[in-house]
This record gives sequence, structure tokens and C-alpha cells, in this order.
Amino acid sequence: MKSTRYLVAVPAALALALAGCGGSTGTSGAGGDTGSDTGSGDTAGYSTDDSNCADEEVFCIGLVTDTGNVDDKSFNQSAHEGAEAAATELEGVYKYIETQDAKDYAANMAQFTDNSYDAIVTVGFLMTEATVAAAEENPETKFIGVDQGYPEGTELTNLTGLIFPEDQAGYAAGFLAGLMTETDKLGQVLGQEIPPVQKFAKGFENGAKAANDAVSVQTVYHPAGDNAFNDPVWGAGEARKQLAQDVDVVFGAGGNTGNGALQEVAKADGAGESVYCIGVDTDQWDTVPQAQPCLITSAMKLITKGVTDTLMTAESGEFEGVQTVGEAGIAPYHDFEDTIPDDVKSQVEEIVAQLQDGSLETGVTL
Amino acid sequence: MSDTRTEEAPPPSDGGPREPEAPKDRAGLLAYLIGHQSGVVIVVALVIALLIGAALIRYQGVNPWYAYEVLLRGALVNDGALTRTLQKTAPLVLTGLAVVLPLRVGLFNIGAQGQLQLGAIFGAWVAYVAGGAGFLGAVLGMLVGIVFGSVVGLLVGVLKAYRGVHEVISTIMLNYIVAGVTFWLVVGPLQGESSRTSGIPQTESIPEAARLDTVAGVPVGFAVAVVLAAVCWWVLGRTTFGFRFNTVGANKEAARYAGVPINRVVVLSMLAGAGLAGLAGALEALGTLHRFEPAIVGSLGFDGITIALLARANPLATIPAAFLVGILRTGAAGLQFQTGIAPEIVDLLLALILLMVSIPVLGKWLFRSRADKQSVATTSWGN
Amino acid sequence: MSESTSRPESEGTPHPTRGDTSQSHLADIATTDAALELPPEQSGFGEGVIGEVLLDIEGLSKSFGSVHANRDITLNVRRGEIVALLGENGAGKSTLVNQIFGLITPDRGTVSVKGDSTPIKDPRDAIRRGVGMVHQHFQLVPVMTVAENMVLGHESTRAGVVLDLDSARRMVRELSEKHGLAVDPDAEVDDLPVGTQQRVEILKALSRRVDLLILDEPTAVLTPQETDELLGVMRELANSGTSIVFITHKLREVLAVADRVYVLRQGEVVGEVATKETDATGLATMMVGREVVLSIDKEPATPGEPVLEIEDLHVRDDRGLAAVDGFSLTVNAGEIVGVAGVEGNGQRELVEALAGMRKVVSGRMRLGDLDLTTANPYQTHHAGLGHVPEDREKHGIVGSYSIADNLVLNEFDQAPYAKSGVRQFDAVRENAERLREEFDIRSSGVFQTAGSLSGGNKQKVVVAREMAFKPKLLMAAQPTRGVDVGSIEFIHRRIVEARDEGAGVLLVSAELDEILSLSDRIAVVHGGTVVAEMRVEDADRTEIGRLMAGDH
Amino acid sequence: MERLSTWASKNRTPLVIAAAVLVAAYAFNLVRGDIAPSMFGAAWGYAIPLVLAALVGVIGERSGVVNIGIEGQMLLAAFAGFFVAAVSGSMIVGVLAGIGTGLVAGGFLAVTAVRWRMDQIIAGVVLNIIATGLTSFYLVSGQSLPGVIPNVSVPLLSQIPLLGEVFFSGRSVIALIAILAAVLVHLALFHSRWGLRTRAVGEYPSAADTAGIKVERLRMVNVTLAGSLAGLAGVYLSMDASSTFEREMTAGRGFLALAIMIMGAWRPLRAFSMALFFGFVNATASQLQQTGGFSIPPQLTATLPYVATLVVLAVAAGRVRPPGAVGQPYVKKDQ
Repeated sequence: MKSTRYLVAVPAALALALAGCGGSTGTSGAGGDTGSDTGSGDTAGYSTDDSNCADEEVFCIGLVTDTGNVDDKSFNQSAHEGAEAAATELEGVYKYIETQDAKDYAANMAQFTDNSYDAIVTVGFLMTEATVAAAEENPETKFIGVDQGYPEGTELTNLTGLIFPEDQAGYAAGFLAGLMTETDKLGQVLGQEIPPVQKFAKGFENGAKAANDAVSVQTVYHPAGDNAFNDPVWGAGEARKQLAQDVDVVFGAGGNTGNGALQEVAKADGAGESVYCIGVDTDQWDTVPQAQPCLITSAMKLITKGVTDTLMTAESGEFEGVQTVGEAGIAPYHDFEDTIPDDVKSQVEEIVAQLQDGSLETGVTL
Repeated sequence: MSDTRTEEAPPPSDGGPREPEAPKDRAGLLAYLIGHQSGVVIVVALVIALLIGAALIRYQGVNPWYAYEVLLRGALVNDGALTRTLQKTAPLVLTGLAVVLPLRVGLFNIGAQGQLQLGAIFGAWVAYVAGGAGFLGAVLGMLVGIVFGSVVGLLVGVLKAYRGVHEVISTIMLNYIVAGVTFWLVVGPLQGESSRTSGIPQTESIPEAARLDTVAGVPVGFAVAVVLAAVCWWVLGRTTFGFRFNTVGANKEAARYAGVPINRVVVLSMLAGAGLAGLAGALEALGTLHRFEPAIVGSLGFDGITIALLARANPLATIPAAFLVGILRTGAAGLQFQTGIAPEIVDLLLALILLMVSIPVLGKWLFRSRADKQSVATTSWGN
Repeated sequence: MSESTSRPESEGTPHPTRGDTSQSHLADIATTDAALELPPEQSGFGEGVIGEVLLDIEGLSKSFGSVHANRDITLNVRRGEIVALLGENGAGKSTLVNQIFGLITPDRGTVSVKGDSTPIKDPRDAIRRGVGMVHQHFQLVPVMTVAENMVLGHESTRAGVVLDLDSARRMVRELSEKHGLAVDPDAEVDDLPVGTQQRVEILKALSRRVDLLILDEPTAVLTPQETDELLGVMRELANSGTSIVFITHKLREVLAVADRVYVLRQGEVVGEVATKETDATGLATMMVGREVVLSIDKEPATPGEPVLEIEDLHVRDDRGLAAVDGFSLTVNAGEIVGVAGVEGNGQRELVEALAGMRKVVSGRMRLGDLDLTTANPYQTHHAGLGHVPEDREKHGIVGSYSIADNLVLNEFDQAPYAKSGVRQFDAVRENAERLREEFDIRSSGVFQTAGSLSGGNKQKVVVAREMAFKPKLLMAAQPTRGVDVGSIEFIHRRIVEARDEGAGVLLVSAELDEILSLSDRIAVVHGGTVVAEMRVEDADRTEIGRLMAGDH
Repeated sequence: MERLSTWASKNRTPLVIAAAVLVAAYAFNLVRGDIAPSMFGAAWGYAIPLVLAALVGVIGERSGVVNIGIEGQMLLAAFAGFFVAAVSGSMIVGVLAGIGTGLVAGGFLAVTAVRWRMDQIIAGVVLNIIATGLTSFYLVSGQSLPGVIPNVSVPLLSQIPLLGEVFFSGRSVIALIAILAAVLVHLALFHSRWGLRTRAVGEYPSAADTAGIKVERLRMVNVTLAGSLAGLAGVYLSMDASSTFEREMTAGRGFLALAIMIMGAWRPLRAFSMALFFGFVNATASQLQQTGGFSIPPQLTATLPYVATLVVLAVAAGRVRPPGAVGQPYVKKDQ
């Protein structure tokens, strides 16, 4: 039957699900290998033996995905890698549960709290409420909610929500694209039309227009509700169509759908010479190697780093606040370092700096 | 196409000597499911499926018996686990019934998915709007869930009865259509005010008073589902209404001859089945999520097919069948936590179970009876 | 197994000089049925030479579960001989020929064709060995053309894959010319009348150079003219050396065309005889194993008020063509009106329209004071119309239901069988037990599934149900088709009883004998309309046959 | 000549429609040469897997076997093709593995639905669920393909204005195979011995049986072999149209293919046209979204093909007639 699972995966994809992950996933994560987590934990630099979690000395990290898998090349995977990195760093314990049903959030978090875990990462904004409730119930446990913005007045010291300024990353990437285009036509192949994606997309458009007011941006969101972030074939088809309509820079931002667009551009004639693509979320040079022929940069949102850093804070003491703002920016140019003219690079650098110090507004309002 | 069937009919099983081309009833699938009283086949099918599952688990490097123990403990023994399992069982019973009722009339409803979704969104919305009315709001929410589920079923039934559109095709199409429409609703007109800024596709949270809780560890939804299963069983077996259903399913032509309004029964069966799926959606909204979000449907609709076949189209038997699926689904998370086995193993297990309960060969091996050869199925594709 | 040599019949092989006697014999029969009078040039008995044994069956047995469809059957067919297999429905005739054609594998015994006794694996094997078969249900693909059907299974191709339909068309034309069976090779089978479809079937069989042609109830769907034509063709084929085995339960056809007849009963050969040495009564006796009651004892009718009035009725068939075309008829209380006609002249559509199962295009029908023109089956039933449907398996019973449920199939929601929508099983059971007794339904109990009953008992269930509610009009369509003789008598008696109790009876039957022996009044239909009405006393078989054939 | 005119008069409606569509297409190209070719190209790109999958459905149903497991067949093949290619480092091995997997999946359906006479729809459902379970359970991330499936331009044909550009220029081998397959299946179905037998088996199996055709065997062979086309469609998804395998990446295309099969009246070339039509609907929807000024929510435009199918089925009821014996297992007389 169709999508016993993608209907589940919708919200997964929704919560900012943009592509990306930090390199290879190694031994853990994939279904085929999860069974070995118990045994191979030590080689990964952390343990999965959680029998000592009650012990002060052992820092135990749990992660609950948002009805998706830790290998989804999206926010679940990024957060998973961040948690893994922290566990390795801290020589702690790390385990995760892949939620199958949105109704199981609380139960899945309870698996960890029942075993006296120290910190629990919950991924995706759909878990916002469940995370707040669990944090209230378990004051001893620290909760980190990725992509979760809590309502005004939430005052819990054991909870922080990691959020990212996607519009800034999009703006910077758009600015670069506006300078690079020869045809003055840019394309965006996007996932579901939801605010986080819209922030990337509108930031991109505003950035591009700021760089080059002759530019026109063709924007297309995946129409379906249930597989918007998981339809690389559709993404590729749209990218192909945009290229045929003279677009020469394509911004692929929509999980696997966007990745499909990047890969298609990479296969096109003139890839890396006259047509380019821009990735999203993390440095897709690493996560989608097939896109390398055209990938000049990625509009990044550093979930992995954010999760690791926040877990470190959690281990050392209190969170800084109820919300933590993570970093966003653009990825290195890699092989395009030489292709991109120096003056373009310097202009972009300037823009990034202005965005970071707050002197430049992206003009994105939702 | 029915006239082509007479040639293919198997010989009579007893009675006086007759020539083998005696026509038989068209109710192949149904006759197989109902007439095949052998619970033994079901049990053996389950055992085989679980054994194959054990081999797969073993291959993952985990002791299968330990894995099954963890699964069971996580679903039945652990604190609050049974309640959660029952909570999961409730909508499964209903989606199982949503497949069973049309099946009794000879229709294969694979659209419980969409019916549930539409029932859920409007049920949640109405319960939110009428939440001030407390329990009445909850009741209203459930009724609206039934109504909107039924609307989808009505469409399928009318298309089938009056335009000859095969229900398998129309339900597949409607699953997609409903998914699109509900998604549009939940990011548009029915999106919760509080969710608009964050962009979360969900409706407003249903007020406490209008939610369905648990009573003594038993979710209200579960009680409702069990009662409805019993009602369906009684109606199908004991009432004239049920007799009409069964007659249309057993021999459509004879039903027509006997004055049963076939088209109306076809529409009604879809209406009732889809209504129950819609109710399942409303229950999920009122009892577990307390709002609508697209993920609410999960795999409930498709699990309904497995449950209906496991239950051999018997409404009462949907309860244990749904309970089994509920156990597997509830225990999956604990299984991953304890053993690291990906929860998708449950999907594999369910696929195996479905395969095992539906292959006629199994019954043949078990009983070496010719009856199984008659278990040819006819879902009257294209009619 | 060596029984064949000891059988006395085997000596009775027809000898070449029999021509004269059979001619006169044919004449005898012809006097009783003008419809079967063959033109002299076609009834050429004795022209062909009957040669060596072509088909030899020894000790053939086949059972389905506990049913012995064939038991130790031994028979033979010689080259150029026409052999009839005669028997009631259920006697095992079809099972027997299906084994010759490789559709059914025998449990025991041998079938040897032209001395080759290796088992026949499948139809392909049978065809290869020179056996052809025309099935009772035509084995033609309806959406394909005649030519395509003809070559199916032995297509000629160009370059090994491309269908060569031109050669198929040529073949159809040649064959149809040679045998005088005209068909258009490009016509779609779906659009052809049944008679033509049968021609296609025969041509299909002939296209494979058959030595032995099997015809399974070939005349069941034919008009008398078509039957004549077919019998003529059979005779010609035999004369040119083809052996023919044909199944029928019509004695006159056997006597008209067969050289020899095997009579089957309950799966066994109960007799074998050369047709010239027997007559209709003798064959019938062999078939049923006892003297046949050829007529029903009944009092003259005392007709009352009209119960059914049909005025200028028009009804379409499934294909949207006019089937009932200006049909008018009145049935009075206390009389049996028989509708005689060759099947396919609108009888089915008429019955279905009366029962509310088919839409009426125009015209009117009234039952007593009620207008039934637009009624549905529920309404017609409750208006007092009892309906014994033509196809009891399809319409009359639900095979998976118990006898008890079948006996209330159209009353289940009425008191006392239901109260406020809840079924009352005690009442249902009592009703069933009473009717089972009264209608002599042979079963292990009232909860046995109806599907497991024999044809006759199934029909009794239907008749019991339709008579139990004392209908004003009892409409019986082919009420004794496929029913054993004992049940036929029983059912006939009950129909007369219904009349005597004051019901009007509309009897639709393709069996002229049945019409003649039961009816008080006869309406002959042709082309969907009544072409003649007569009292049974004035009825003449020859005249009716002529009218049925559309000669009026 | 005479034959041509008979053929033309028999197929008048489709020919007229085809001519009208062509004229419209060229007219559109004349008016909006900037976007027309790319839209038609996008339509065809969208249609490629659907054509292949619809052919699977056509072959199955023409033989009397419903196949709603196409989705699962494609998914399994996409999975196998991608991972075998990634692991073996050879694209061709991957493609063959994908096609082989399609065959195996077809064989599964053949055995369960034809040999064992399991309900055909349930067999398809089971196949889909198994495919989903297996591919998501055994998915390993971080793999990539060793190469690409080559694009080719057909000499001469690619010179045709518009049509050549859309169908024969710079398209992958699989796209060309899809065109070829549609034409070949059409020819085979209506002009070959195999086709005659297949149609007979799907329409009226007992007639085929008595004509000496082995019904069950032909059905099994057809359903199994059709699996190779499903395999190719799967391979196209994971190795050509995209270069990745994701859970449930078939995204309902197998079901859409069924709709296309029905709307194509169980005829390969009409199914081909319907696939193109849906492709064009899709391309139009995204073009409208892209150029703006037309604000139908994309969630709703996405449902258009499904709504269209329902409407057509409802309106054309009775005119689209499935093969007579579809869905019914063939039981020989003595079994």
C-alpha cells in the first residue's frame, strides 16, 4: 500500500526538513546496522550500555526522532549526529528511538526518563508540546528541542529550544546566486510550503534581488502533502524544467526533493560552468556528493553543531535560556573557490557579516 | 463478466451426482473468509509469520525470544503499557470494521486511510469549537467524525453502485485526494491560531473537557470500539439489515431477486464502514492527540486490511486481531530502545502475517481439503 | 475391463443395409414433430460407411469428492458414426466428454483414440489427436472476431510472431463454404446470434481436421430451424467420415440423427442401443429407470377474474435491444397459461420485467388492482407475485445460506420472521421444517447449506418458498430445467395444485411437452410478442412448432 | 491502402483527438516557445515511469490478473538497483539487478495470485506492504551511484521540431525504452500470437483452455515478465530520474499508473497518452505556481490527477470496459 509510512513521515519532513547531514553516518543509524549498536557502541566512541545512567559520573543522552529515521538526511539525522558527537566527546551513553507514530512521543521519551537519562534531544517542532510536558514532569532531566520555539512564558530551567535563522542563510545564498547568474533567472525547488522552508526561500529571493535587481526567481513548492520532502524524482523533473527555461542557478531546498533537484542540475550540460546549484541545511558537498559538479555553496543551518554544543552546556550545568539560537550561514565554496570571482566572494562575505551583526535585515516576514 | 464464471466453477462438494459445471456463488473471497472456520489456520499463520520474524531478528544479531519478550513487556506489562496498547487498539478495531463491513457486501475498502483522516480533521475541529460544551462537545466531535468519514464512503459507494467505478480504484484515488485536502485545510482554513506563527500544520488543541480520557486504565475510545464491534456483529448476524448485507455479499443476483435494494446496500456498507473509519479518526483526535495533525492517520487504515483478513471478516474477531497489531505497534519503540532493532520490523512482521493469513495454500497444506481449492477469490475487478 | 467384448450391444454394430428402416423410422418421428423434419437430401442415413473403432473407452471412472460422476464407463465410437449420449442432467455426460477432450483427467480407465491409449493430457493433446469439441457454453472469446477465435491456439504467423489474420479469414471463408455454414470472419462474436456463434464453434472444431467431433448439448440454444440445419450438418460430416459424439436429452434428436445411443444414468452406462431398434418411450424409460409419466392428471380449469394483465409491453435486453416487443397477455385466477417459444424470444426479459428486475420501456402490467409497471422485486413480491426464476443457482437460492434462510429469502423482514428489524430464528426454523416436510426437500436438516443440495431439491426449495406465501400469481420460468424426473413430477403437481387453489399461473418453458401437459391456455411467443394464443385442447404440436419458428 | 482506411475509420476518435492534441501542442509552442518545450519535456519526464508501470498493469489485466502491487515492485526494484549499483560499482549490474528484482516481484505475484489463487488484490497489497517493510528496514544511508545512465539523442528523430526535442533528444536510454515498450506491447498485444492468446486468457480463459492454451502458465509468464518493466520503472526512479534511494520514493506512482491504465482503456498507446496528459497537468500546475498570479493551493492542484481519474471513471462508466476475466483465477474443470 501506499505510504503506510510516508503519511507518518509528513510532519517529520515538515519541521524544517531540509537536506543535509554531516558526512557518512558510519555504523549506526541505518536499519541494517541498528542491531549492532548494542555491541559496537564502544568503537563509535560512546557506549550504549545504559545500566549506569543513574550514576552521576555517566552522562546519558537519549534522542527521540520525529516520526522519521535517524538516517533521513534531514533534521533527524543532523540532530542524531550532533548527539552522537557529544556522546563521543563526553564518553557518555547514547541511544535513540525512531518514533513510528506521533502519538508515541511521550511514551518514547519515557523510555529514557525511566532509565534516568541525563539529557534528551527531541527533534522537530511537532514535539514542542510533548517536550514541554515531559520537561515539567522530569525536572532532573535536561531536554533539548530541535527546531522548537516555546510559547511566551515558558520558564523551565531544564529545557531549551534550538532555533535557527533560516532566512539569513537563504539571503546570503541568494545574494551569491544573484551575482553568479548570467541569465538573470534563478530557480527554487522546494519541499512543503511551510514557514521554515518559506523563510529559506524568501530570504533567497530577497538576497538575490538585493544583489541584482534584474533577476527573476522561479519558485515551486512540492504540491503533495504527504511526500513533499521525499520525492527526489519530482525535484529532479522540476529542476530540469527550470533549466530548460534558462534558469542557471537552482536552489534545492526540500529534503530529498531538493536533493533530487541538485543531482539533476549536476547532470545537466554545463554543470559547474554555466549552471550551478545551491544546497541547503548543511554543507551538501558532503551529504550529496552527486551534486558536487554544480554545488557552489549551501544555505546552512548548523543543527549538528547546535545539538552538540547545547548538549555540552547541558552536561556542564544549566542552559543559557529557554531558547537557543543556532548558527546559520553559507557553506564553503569547495572546488568552486576559483570559479567564483573574488569580488563576488568579498561582496558575499560582507553581506554575511552584516547579517550576523544584525545590521542587515533580510526583510522576510511571514 | 459473471456469465464467464460458470465454466470455471469447481464441482459440487456433495449431494447427488451432478455434472461439474454447476454454477456457484460469486462470493469467493467472502465464502473463503467466513466459511473457513478454521481458527487453526490463523494460529498456524501467526506462528509461521512470527518464526520468520524471529529468523530476521536473529539475523540482526539479537536473540529473537528476548526481542519478543521485550516487545510483549513493552506492550502489556510495563507501567501504563496496557493502556497505551488498548489506546492503539481502539482505532484499529474500527478501521478493521471499516474493511469488514464493505467486505461483507463484496467490496474491498482500502480507503480507510482517507476516511479516517477526513473524520479526524473535522472531528477535531468541531470538538475544539464545541469544546465549551464539555462531554457534549466530545460526542459532537465523534458524530462529526462519523459523518465526514461517511461522506468519503458515500462517494465511493455511489460511484460503485451507480457508475460502476471499482471501489479499489476510487478508494486509492480518494486517499490521495483527502490527504491533499486535509493538508490544505490544516495549513489553511483550519490551522490552529497558535500554530500559524510556527507554521505547524495542526488544528487548535481540543479543550480538556471535550477530550476522551481513560476510565480505570481503559481508554474510552477502546470501550466505544469494542461496543461497536459487538453491535456490528449483532447487526450482521441477527437483524434483517445484516441479512440484506450478507445476501448481497453472498449472491448479488439472488439478493436482487429477493427484493434487496442492492445499490442501496452497497452504498450503505461503504457509508457504515467509512463512518467507522471516520470515528476512528475522531477518537484519535479526541483521545490521544487532542488535535488534528496529518500524522494522525499513521498506518491505521492499512492495518485495518490486515486486521479484517486476520478476523476473517468477522466483526467480533476484529477485536483480538486489532489487539495483536496494537501490541506489535506499541512494543516497537521499547524493542528499539532495548535491542536496537529498527521499529520497521513491525511492518515486516505485519506483512508476513498478512501474507500467511491470506494464502489459501496454507489451509490446503493443513487440511489437504478440496474446500480450499474453492477458495478462489473474486473481488470483481472492473465491475 | 474386458467387459466390452462380453457386452451384447457390441454385436449390434449397425450394418450398411439399415438405411431403409431408419428412413421410415425418421418418418414416424417426424409426424410427432414437424420442426425436425429434415430435407431428404440431408437425412442421408447409410450414405456414409461406418468403419473401424475410432474411440474406445474402457472402464472410465471419475469422482469429485464423494460424487461418482462417471463409474466404469465403457463405450466405443466407430469412424463415420454418430453416437448420442443421452441422459438427464447430472447423469455424467459432460464429465465423460470432458475426459475425452482432456479437460478432466480420469481417475481410472483408458480413453484410446485411433488405437492410441496414452492418457490425453489436455485439450491441446486431444486436438492433436483429432478430437474436437463444441461446448455447451460456447468457448469463444466474445470481444474477438470470428477469425481470431478460429485460429486461437493454432495461429499461423509471419516471421514466427506476427499474427497472420488474412490466412485466418481465408480459412474461415473456405470452411464455411465447404460446410455451408455462413459466417463473416470479421464479425465480433459478441454481436452474433447464438446460432451463428455455434456455427463458429463447429467451424473452429472442423478447422483442426477432426476425426471425432464432440457436441455438448448443441441444440439447447437453437431455434427449430437452426436445429434442423445442425442435424443436417452432423449427418453430412458423418457421411464424410467424421465420427460424432453428441450429448442431448431430447429424444427426438437422438432418433433423428444418431446411429447409436448410449444412455447414462447416475454416472453409469445403463444401456446401449442402435436407434433403429428403439423408440422414444424406450429411450425415456432407460433414461429415468422407470416408466415416465407423460401427462399430468388434472381437472379442467375453472378460470376466475384476471390476475395478471399485460398490455403492449416493451422491454430491452442487456444489450439495449428490444427483447419484449409489444407483448400483451392476460392470466386469470385458476388457470395455467403456458408461454411457449424458443429461448431467446424475450421470455427471460418478460419474466424479469414482471418480477420487477428489469426496467419496462413502455406498456403496462397489472396484478389484480395494482400497477406493477414500475415496481421493484420487493413490491412485486408483496403484491402477490411468486416467481420461480429461470436460473435458480443465480437468482433462486443463496448457496452459502441454509435451507431455512433460503426459504425466507424474500420474506425475511416480515412477521413472524422478523420483529422490528430483528430476525426471529425460531419462526424461520419452524417455517423451514414445515416446508421441508410439505415439499419433500431431501436434506440432512433445515440448516444444511442450500448449495449442497441436488438440483431437484434446490428447485423444491425455490418452489416451496414461492408457493408458501399463497401468491395471486405464480410465475414459473423453466421450472423443471435440470431437475430429476421425480422432482419434475412433484413440481408439476404442485403447480397444478396452486392453480386449483385459485392462483393464476404463468408458465414459461422451452419444453413444449411441459407446456402442453401443464397449461390450460398457451401463448406462443416469437420475437418478443405473442404470435398466437390457444386453448390447450386446440393446440397442435406441429402448429406450435411452426409458430415458434416465426412462421406466422 | 484499403487496410489503412479501415484502420483509420476504426480508430477515428483517437486519431482525431491525437491530431487535435498535436495541433494544440504546436500552437502552444508557437505562442510560448519559451516555455512550451520545457513543459512538454517535464510532462514526458513525469510520464516515463508511469508509462512503464502502466504497461505492467495492462499486461497483467489483459491476462486476467489485477496487479495493484506495481508500487511495491517498483520500490523493490529501485532499492535493489540502487544498492547493487552502489555496492558493485557498476551501473549496468545495478540496472540488471533492478530488473531482476522486478521479475522476482512479478514472480511472487504470479505464484500467489495465479498459482495459489490468492485473492489478486490482496496479493498486490501484500506485495506492497512487504516491499515497504523490506526496503525501509534494510535501508542503509550514505551510498551513492557509481555513474549515470547515459543520455542519448536519436539521429533524425531528434530533428523533428518539438516532438524530437521532447522525446528523442538528450533523453536517457530508459526513456527511449519506455516509448519502445509502449509501441511493442501494443503491437504484441494486438498483432502477435502471444497477444491473441493473452487477450483470450484475460477475456475468457476457458475458451483459451479448450483451444489448447495453458491458461495458468501464460498468466504466470506474463505477470512475471511484466515485472521486468516495473523493475525498469523502479530503476529509472532511483538511478536515472534521481540518484538516490529513499523510503517510499515511488510516491504512489504505481497507483497512479493503475489509474492511467484504466483511463487508457487497457491499451498501451492510450495509456501512454494518458501518462503524458497527467505529466502535462503536473507541469502546468508547477508552471502556474512558478510564474505566480494564480493562487490555487498546491496541495489541491496535486490532487488533480486523482480527481480527474474519478471524474472520467464516473462519466465514462460503461465505456471503459476491463478485460472480462480480470481478477478471477482460472480453475480447470476437474480441480
